[in-house]
Amino acid sequence: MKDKEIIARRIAQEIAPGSLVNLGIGLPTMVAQYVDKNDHVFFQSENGVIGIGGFPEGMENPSLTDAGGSFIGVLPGAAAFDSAFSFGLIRGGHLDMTILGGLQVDEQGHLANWIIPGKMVPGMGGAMDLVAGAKRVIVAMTHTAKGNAKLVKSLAFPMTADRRVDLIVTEKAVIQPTEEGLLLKELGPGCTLDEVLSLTDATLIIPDDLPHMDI
Amino acid sequence: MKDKEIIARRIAQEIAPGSLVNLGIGLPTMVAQYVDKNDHVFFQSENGVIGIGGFPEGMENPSLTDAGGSFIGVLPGAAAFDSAFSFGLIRGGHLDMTILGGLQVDEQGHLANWIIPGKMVPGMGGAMDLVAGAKRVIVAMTHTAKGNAKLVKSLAFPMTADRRVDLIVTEKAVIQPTEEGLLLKELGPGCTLDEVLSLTDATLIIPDDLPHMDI
Amino acid sequence: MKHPLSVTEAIALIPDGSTIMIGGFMGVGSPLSLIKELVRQGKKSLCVIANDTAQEGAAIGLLIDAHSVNKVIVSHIGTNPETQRQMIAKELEVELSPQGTLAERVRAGGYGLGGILTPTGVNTLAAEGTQLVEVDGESFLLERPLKADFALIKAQQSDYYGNLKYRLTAQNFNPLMAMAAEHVIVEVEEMLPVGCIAPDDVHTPGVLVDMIVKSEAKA
Amino acid sequence: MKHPLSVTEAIALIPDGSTIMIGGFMGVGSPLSLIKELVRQGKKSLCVIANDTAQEGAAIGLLIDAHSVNKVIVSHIGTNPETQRQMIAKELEVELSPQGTLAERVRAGGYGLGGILTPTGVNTLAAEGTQLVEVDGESFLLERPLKADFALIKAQQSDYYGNLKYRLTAQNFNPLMAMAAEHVIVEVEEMLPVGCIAPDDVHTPGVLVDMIVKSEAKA
Repeated sequence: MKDKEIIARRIAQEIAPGSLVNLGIGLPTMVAQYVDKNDHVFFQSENGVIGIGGFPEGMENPSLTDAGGSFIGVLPGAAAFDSAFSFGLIRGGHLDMTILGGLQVDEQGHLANWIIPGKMVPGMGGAMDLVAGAKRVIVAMTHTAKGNAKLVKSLAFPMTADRRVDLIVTEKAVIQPTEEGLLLKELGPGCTLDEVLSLTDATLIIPDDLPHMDI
Repeated sequence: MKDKEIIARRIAQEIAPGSLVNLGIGLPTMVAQYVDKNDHVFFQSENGVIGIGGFPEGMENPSLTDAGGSFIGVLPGAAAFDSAFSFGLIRGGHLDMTILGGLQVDEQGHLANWIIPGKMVPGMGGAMDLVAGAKRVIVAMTHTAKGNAKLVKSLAFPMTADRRVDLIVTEKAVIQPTEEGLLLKELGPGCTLDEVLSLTDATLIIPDDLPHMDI
Repeated sequence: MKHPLSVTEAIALIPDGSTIMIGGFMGVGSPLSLIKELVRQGKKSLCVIANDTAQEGAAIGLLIDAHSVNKVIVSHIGTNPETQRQMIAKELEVELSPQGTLAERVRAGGYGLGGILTPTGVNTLAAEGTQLVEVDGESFLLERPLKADFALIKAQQSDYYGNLKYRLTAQNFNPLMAMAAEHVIVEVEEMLPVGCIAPDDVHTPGVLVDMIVKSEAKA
Repeated sequence: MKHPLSVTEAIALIPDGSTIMIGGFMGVGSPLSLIKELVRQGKKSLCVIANDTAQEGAAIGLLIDAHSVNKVIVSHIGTNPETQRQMIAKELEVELSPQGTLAERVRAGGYGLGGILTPTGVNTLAAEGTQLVEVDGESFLLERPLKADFALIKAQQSDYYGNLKYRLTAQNFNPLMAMAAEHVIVEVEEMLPVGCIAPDDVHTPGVLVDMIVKSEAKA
């Protein structure tokens, strides 16, 4: 299984039936593929729609895309709205979960994902509102970038919000930020504790019971 | 001609073709009758519609009323919206004119029309937003109430907004509040200057040229 | 899927003392069946947030008549002498908010804003209890968000996800309140299968709606 | 009645140095004919308020490529390397605002609010230059309204009063910007006689629209 598939499959398990979920651009978008259709999960795209339903294959319309600008289809019962309403849903606490990519997460559970000063300034887009407002924030990211750990003691880049994220899922581990620090919950498929520790700069709390992901 | 008809006819002359106008409950509502249909004036009701078009005579619908709760019809090209949008139009300066009833107006041009403390507490409804936000505020009121002048030196009742209204039209006079005070502009049909002065507590500025209303 | 509850079941979930937003403007767009059932079940000590209290014997006025309400937050009560009577007799607390401000306060509650700055009401009695804020030399009132335990709203149509469509001036405060309460109960005229309301016609997405009842009242 | 102007006529009214809101999200729902005409007429020193700058060679990206813009107020520029290049070279000033905050700031400008309090961005770089306000022990940023000289927006349909209907995710910032500018120019796909858009289907009332042009671009 590829790294990204591991991450997407594991995160899909976190999504409750009937919940409202926002998927970030890129890796998070893959999560939708692994959610059971019968769970009636509502996927929001912050550019103004609830009810995203896969690719429209031959039915593309220039007025219906996701936040990345890709053509989408919608499921029966979808709703479209303007940007103020879309972020009212997000900021107002109506969004059950957001799944976002990350550059780094630190020991306090703070996420950095919108700027590398002096180098890359994509801007925060909807990320700051999503992290501040969603009931649950899950970070989907590879465990390392070019060999560098992304779970760090303290952020090298400006943080996205001062709210602690709720879960971090990489191909190597599931980690839950807590008041006491980063709690290692699960290991990736075929992964050992030593491997995770060697690829992580942040201090991890290691529980007695440490299962592998069941995906 | 009845007093209210005089007031309504005179105010109708103030309305520019194509403008967006909000009419208060009661006397102000009568103004619409005297506006030329070919002027395409857009009447807003703050409960959520632009394009009010008279009485629906036999086509009443419980989901279409004015702010007073009376059944209305709409003209072609009408638009319906929620209360936040409706007051966005008002507060945001998109409303060309509001025509409101009044209890009193003072020499500074301040209007009181929402409360008589200890006696009558109707509440401000939309009046405070309308006076604060409309481009032009016209007060439609009888010159006196039970023999008491309504144009007063200073308000006996709490004011509706600290913005100076633009015009006051009674059956006896047209008065324009200015920085210098209340400027008498026109006399009502068959009305004399002495009569207006005797029914007015506020000091009026009397111009050399003082025509009667041309209605 | 959300299948309609009976009016009795839905209202039974509301404890005495709850803060309740109720849609409508002079009764137009108010959930009449839900209001009548609040009275029938003898609810007490409610705090009601609404545009107005309609008239005696009508819509929200029924709750006033029944002494179900301790406090109202409204923009006017001029059409309901009984509300004024109870206020003067100190049986009912009345908090008046300018209508546009009330709409923005409800919206702010639902949209996660900490407040809004409005020019409306500066230097009037409406400024009492609010904070005056200067921005670039202009004065504004800092008006605080409103939230509720329950929103009782009225829509013309709902599908079985709870996607709602309102009608004309019966819209008013309903879509704002659908965002601002912990639990949203909607009274509808018509139920439609999922997919029958086009995405651009949905005024309130179903994810915001907790319970649906079919209207038993003549509108 | 508002009869459509030519794209050339409409854009000729915009002076160099104007502040312009432009609807759209990654080009979706952007008025492409109007944007292309801004470039063709060689407008300079514009301040553009928009969600993003799309990509190089596309939508608002065309204005960046043509160096028509001095300053942008946007929520992200990650999809347009040329915007980043001009920013780093100090040819272009970039003000970043969180997307939900940007939407509320535009709305506040159009709705006559002096500002809004949002929890988004507290204790981050987005807080720079904004005022921190405490309400009931919670921290919020006081975010200021945005207004513009012109709004260039895109709608699917217009009638000859300028009543507008948007389509799906092409709606985004368009209805908000229609409230927030001195002059509103809308590019539409289809013109309809007055009365053909039902009152409940009108997203932006025609009283807000100053000029209409028919789209010449493939969307």
